[in-house]
Amino acid sequence: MGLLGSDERPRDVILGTLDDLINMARSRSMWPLTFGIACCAIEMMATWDPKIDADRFGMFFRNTPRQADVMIVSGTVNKKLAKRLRRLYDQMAEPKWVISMGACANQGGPFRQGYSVVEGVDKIVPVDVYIPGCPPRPEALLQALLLLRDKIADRELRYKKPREIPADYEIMAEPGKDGRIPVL
Amino acid sequence: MSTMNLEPVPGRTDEMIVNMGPQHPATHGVLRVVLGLEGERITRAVPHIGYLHRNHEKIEEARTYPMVIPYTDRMDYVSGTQNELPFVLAIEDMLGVEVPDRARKIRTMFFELFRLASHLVWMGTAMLDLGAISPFLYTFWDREIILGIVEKTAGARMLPNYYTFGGVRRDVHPDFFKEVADLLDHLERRMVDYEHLVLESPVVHARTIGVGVLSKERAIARGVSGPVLRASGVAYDVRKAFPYDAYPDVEFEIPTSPDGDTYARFWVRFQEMYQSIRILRQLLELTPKTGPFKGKAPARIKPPAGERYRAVENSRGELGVFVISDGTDKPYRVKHRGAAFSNLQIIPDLFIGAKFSDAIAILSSLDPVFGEIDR
Amino acid sequence: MSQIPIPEDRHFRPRLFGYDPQKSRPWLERAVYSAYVFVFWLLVITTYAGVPALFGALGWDSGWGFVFMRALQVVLLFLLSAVLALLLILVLRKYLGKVQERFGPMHYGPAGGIQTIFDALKLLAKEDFVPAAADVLTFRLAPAVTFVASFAMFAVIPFASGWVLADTNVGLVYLIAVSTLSTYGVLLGGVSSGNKWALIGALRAGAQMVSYEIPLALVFLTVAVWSGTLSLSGIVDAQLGLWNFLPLALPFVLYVIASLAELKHIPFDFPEAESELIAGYNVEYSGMSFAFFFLAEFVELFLLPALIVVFFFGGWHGPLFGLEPGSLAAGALESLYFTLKTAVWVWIFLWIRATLPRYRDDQLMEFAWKAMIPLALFGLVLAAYMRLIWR
Amino acid sequence: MELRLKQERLFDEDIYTVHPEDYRALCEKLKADGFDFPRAVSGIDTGYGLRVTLHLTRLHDRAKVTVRTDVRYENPVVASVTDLWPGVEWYEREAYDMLGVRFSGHPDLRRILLEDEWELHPLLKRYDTGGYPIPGWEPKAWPDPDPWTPPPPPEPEAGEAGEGGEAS
Repeated sequence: MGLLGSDERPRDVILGTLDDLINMARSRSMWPLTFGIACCAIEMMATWDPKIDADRFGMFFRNTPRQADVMIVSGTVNKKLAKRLRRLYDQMAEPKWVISMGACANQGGPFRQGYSVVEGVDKIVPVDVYIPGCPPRPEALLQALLLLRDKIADRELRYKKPREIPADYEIMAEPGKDGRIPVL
Repeated sequence: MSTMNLEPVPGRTDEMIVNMGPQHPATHGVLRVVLGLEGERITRAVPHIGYLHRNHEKIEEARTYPMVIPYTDRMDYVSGTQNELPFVLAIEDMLGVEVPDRARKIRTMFFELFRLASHLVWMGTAMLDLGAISPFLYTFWDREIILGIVEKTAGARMLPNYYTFGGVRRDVHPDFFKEVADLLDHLERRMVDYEHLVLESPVVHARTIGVGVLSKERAIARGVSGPVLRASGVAYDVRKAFPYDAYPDVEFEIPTSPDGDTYARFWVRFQEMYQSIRILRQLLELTPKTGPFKGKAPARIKPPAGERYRAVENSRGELGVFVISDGTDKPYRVKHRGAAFSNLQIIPDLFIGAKFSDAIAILSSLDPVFGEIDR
Repeated sequence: MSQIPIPEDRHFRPRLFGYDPQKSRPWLERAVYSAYVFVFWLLVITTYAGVPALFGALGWDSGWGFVFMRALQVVLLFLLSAVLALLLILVLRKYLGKVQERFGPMHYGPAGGIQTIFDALKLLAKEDFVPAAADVLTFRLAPAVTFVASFAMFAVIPFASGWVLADTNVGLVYLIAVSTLSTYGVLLGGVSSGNKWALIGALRAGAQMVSYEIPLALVFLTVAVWSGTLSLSGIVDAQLGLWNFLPLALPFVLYVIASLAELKHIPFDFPEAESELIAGYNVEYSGMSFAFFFLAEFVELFLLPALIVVFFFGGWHGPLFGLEPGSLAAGALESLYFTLKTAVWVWIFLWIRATLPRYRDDQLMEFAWKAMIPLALFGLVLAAYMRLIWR
Repeated sequence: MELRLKQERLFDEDIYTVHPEDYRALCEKLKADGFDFPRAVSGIDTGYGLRVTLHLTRLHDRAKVTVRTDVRYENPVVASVTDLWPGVEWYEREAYDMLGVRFSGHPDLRRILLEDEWELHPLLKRYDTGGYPIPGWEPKAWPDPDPWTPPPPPEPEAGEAGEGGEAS
């Protein structure tokens, strides 16, 4: 994410320094969206408990997507939720990042072959950091948040953006294995 | 049909239709309730579930019996091993496997540990819904201690996959009994603080007493179970009614309250935590420190053709499973009876006529968990 | 419990002197707070003593020069309120951490000291979003109205004897007028957002205002009757021998409750009930607009405790150690007393915030109309009677 | 009226297998017998038809019964018992959602877990886990000996409604 909305990396020395400063601030004040989905949501809450306390790193939950910077997809996303999740992502104000927490959000997890499960949240929203585990430990989520912080603060990495997905992407039309479309 | 399933009444301008969820801080997951609001008063309420439907029942038909157990874990993800037990019990009944006495007691200890963990999560999130931030942090700290004990033995924190046909998967950690004893001492001290923060708080009284009253008859007819049913004055507890594992060996009471309001549901959960501590204290005495932890189950689980319904009393109520076997190594059909699923049906009964803020308090007193509701 | 391995904080660890940001250092936290309070104090001295002295030395203290002087003071006060908000947000988060058995922000800056500066910078560079359903002009105006209304209360706050922007003899009337305005900002923002949650939040703010404003005004009246003046400096002067909270105990308690309601603070934070209305009136605000709501909230979190100190705790009064009243040193000391007394009340408010759940909105209304207004009237009559007897 | 049913005892439960037309009558009888607590309703695809299983408990003496009834794929209609036990409302909706069992007399028979627009009834054995039709899947013959006379084949217009319910 560039300075004030532009996606180009500034070449100017002054603007470049300002860009570094702003992104340093962004990386050190990431407010996640309160959006618990499944089992991982409990571990996500546990990341803010006194044992781990992600608030040490200046992160606290905002309930409204307008004021949130990071969406933590904490759990299985099914086809019914997919549209709502994408809508929440679109409602978040720029710049925004996505962390895919747990096996289910990464690729469907143990429910992968099921008729209702989206096989990976990266089919709906661009994902910056993936966390393995079912569910990942709170320490793993903290590690992912710190990795994301390093990504935002890094001059090169922050312009390497994940694959963009059009907002009107229809998960229902995604062909399954063998190119067949499931009966829905 | 509209996706809202709640059409504005033509010509009625004083009612506002509000969509609450699936992303709402007080819905404990992905519940969506479409509310008709007249000022702050709720006139209509239509709950929508299914945002966490993970095809449990279909996918379990394609798994062998031991492979089903981790899936059951992921239903009521707050109360871990409790979900495995009905399935394990049903298959043990069908196979005729004997469970050693020590294994039964270890199972019951884990069962009650997870009840404490689940009620602690409930307490924190319920107080968060009522607006108090700090109790959430206190209860999660205590829950971390319980999960640490579970992890030392079972190898995982939340979803341990610990029970198996004929007992438990592995013996308890050598420190287990001492750590549980320490935990109980710690919790007994903390429960005093929790009573001050929750049950004795005048603000909690103002928010919950007389709010969301559920009558005894309505509760039974709606199939409500667990603390919600007992708060309406029905002393139905699967642990007493259909005893399983080590519950016949221990003494405990079924706390009931005749009031049926939100405060009664809070109070019953508190008393259940005291009863859990009492059960665990007895089991610490009763459980042999060494001995077998697993009975003789066949290497390849193939129950004879037939069907079996077994239920346990988990943190939310009667958690049942209905297994149909066709004699192969995969279940023909697994039907889960979710306690929270039944409990959530009373949303329209309790919401309509209540204030919007009351609805939040009522919802938190029902303690829904969506892994089990949507399956 | 075993020690949990915490991921290494690689980027912001100063390696000088073996400094470890993962350790809690109470003395460092105190030093950071003291630094903020010191900056705040310096700004107060500059605003109220430095600028007039400078303009006086230049001979510009009349006519347009006076206008410029006031303008400069207002700019300094804006700076001061920004420092205040940064400090208070940090203190809130650290204090909540203390209450909740955790640390709070601690990694960025000494003891987390520049965390809120990062937050402010981030909000500055975040997309400022206007929803399609919003009424653009009102939507844009609302945060400004809220902030300006809160900020305008600074005009009559006496930081020390004579250290006040406008020592008007209708200070209390001005306060009633201006403090009500900040609710208008909330109302405008909520209604113009085009969002139902924001609308409910705004309506709750309106209903809440109707409930607490009357007892608040009655308490103002009681203080005026007791002190015999409407000027805030006059009220402070009248407390020289006896602080008002002793004779006016009942109005004092009512005032604390009403200011909790005016602050939209737990247990009365209905317009922004986080767990009910998602974020209430500011649900659609992002970036800088949201930052202004935030700023206004925390400026008020200073100003309302400051008013408690002015009305009931003797304002700037304290031992002067033989300093000549009216001198720069005495003024500085008095403003320090004022700041510290206010800090104690801010702490009490944060304590309430960390402890209590939230009431239901109609319960506040019921309490305000059925209990607070009769009690406030009783307090008013009692104060008038006591004044007749004793003064 | 004589109910067409079989009774057996399995573990601690009484199992009644009942003709679908008598299902409602049996449920009313059980309700009058004091079975007040509805545990669950499960829908099962037996391979030759659909089965609805109703689990009930009598709270005061802890007696448990299971009522089951079989219907054909072509005409999966079972009387709803929501008015007797309001607690089965969501379970019946779930059985409709998962298997396409129609509960006549249900107040609000919509899909509950899947989206309203979907046509899939995923727990039918003709679909695999992913919701794809299994090639070459054929329903089994109605079991012999037949416990009762199966319900008559549906009328042509009712048959069309039945087709929609199966979503084949």
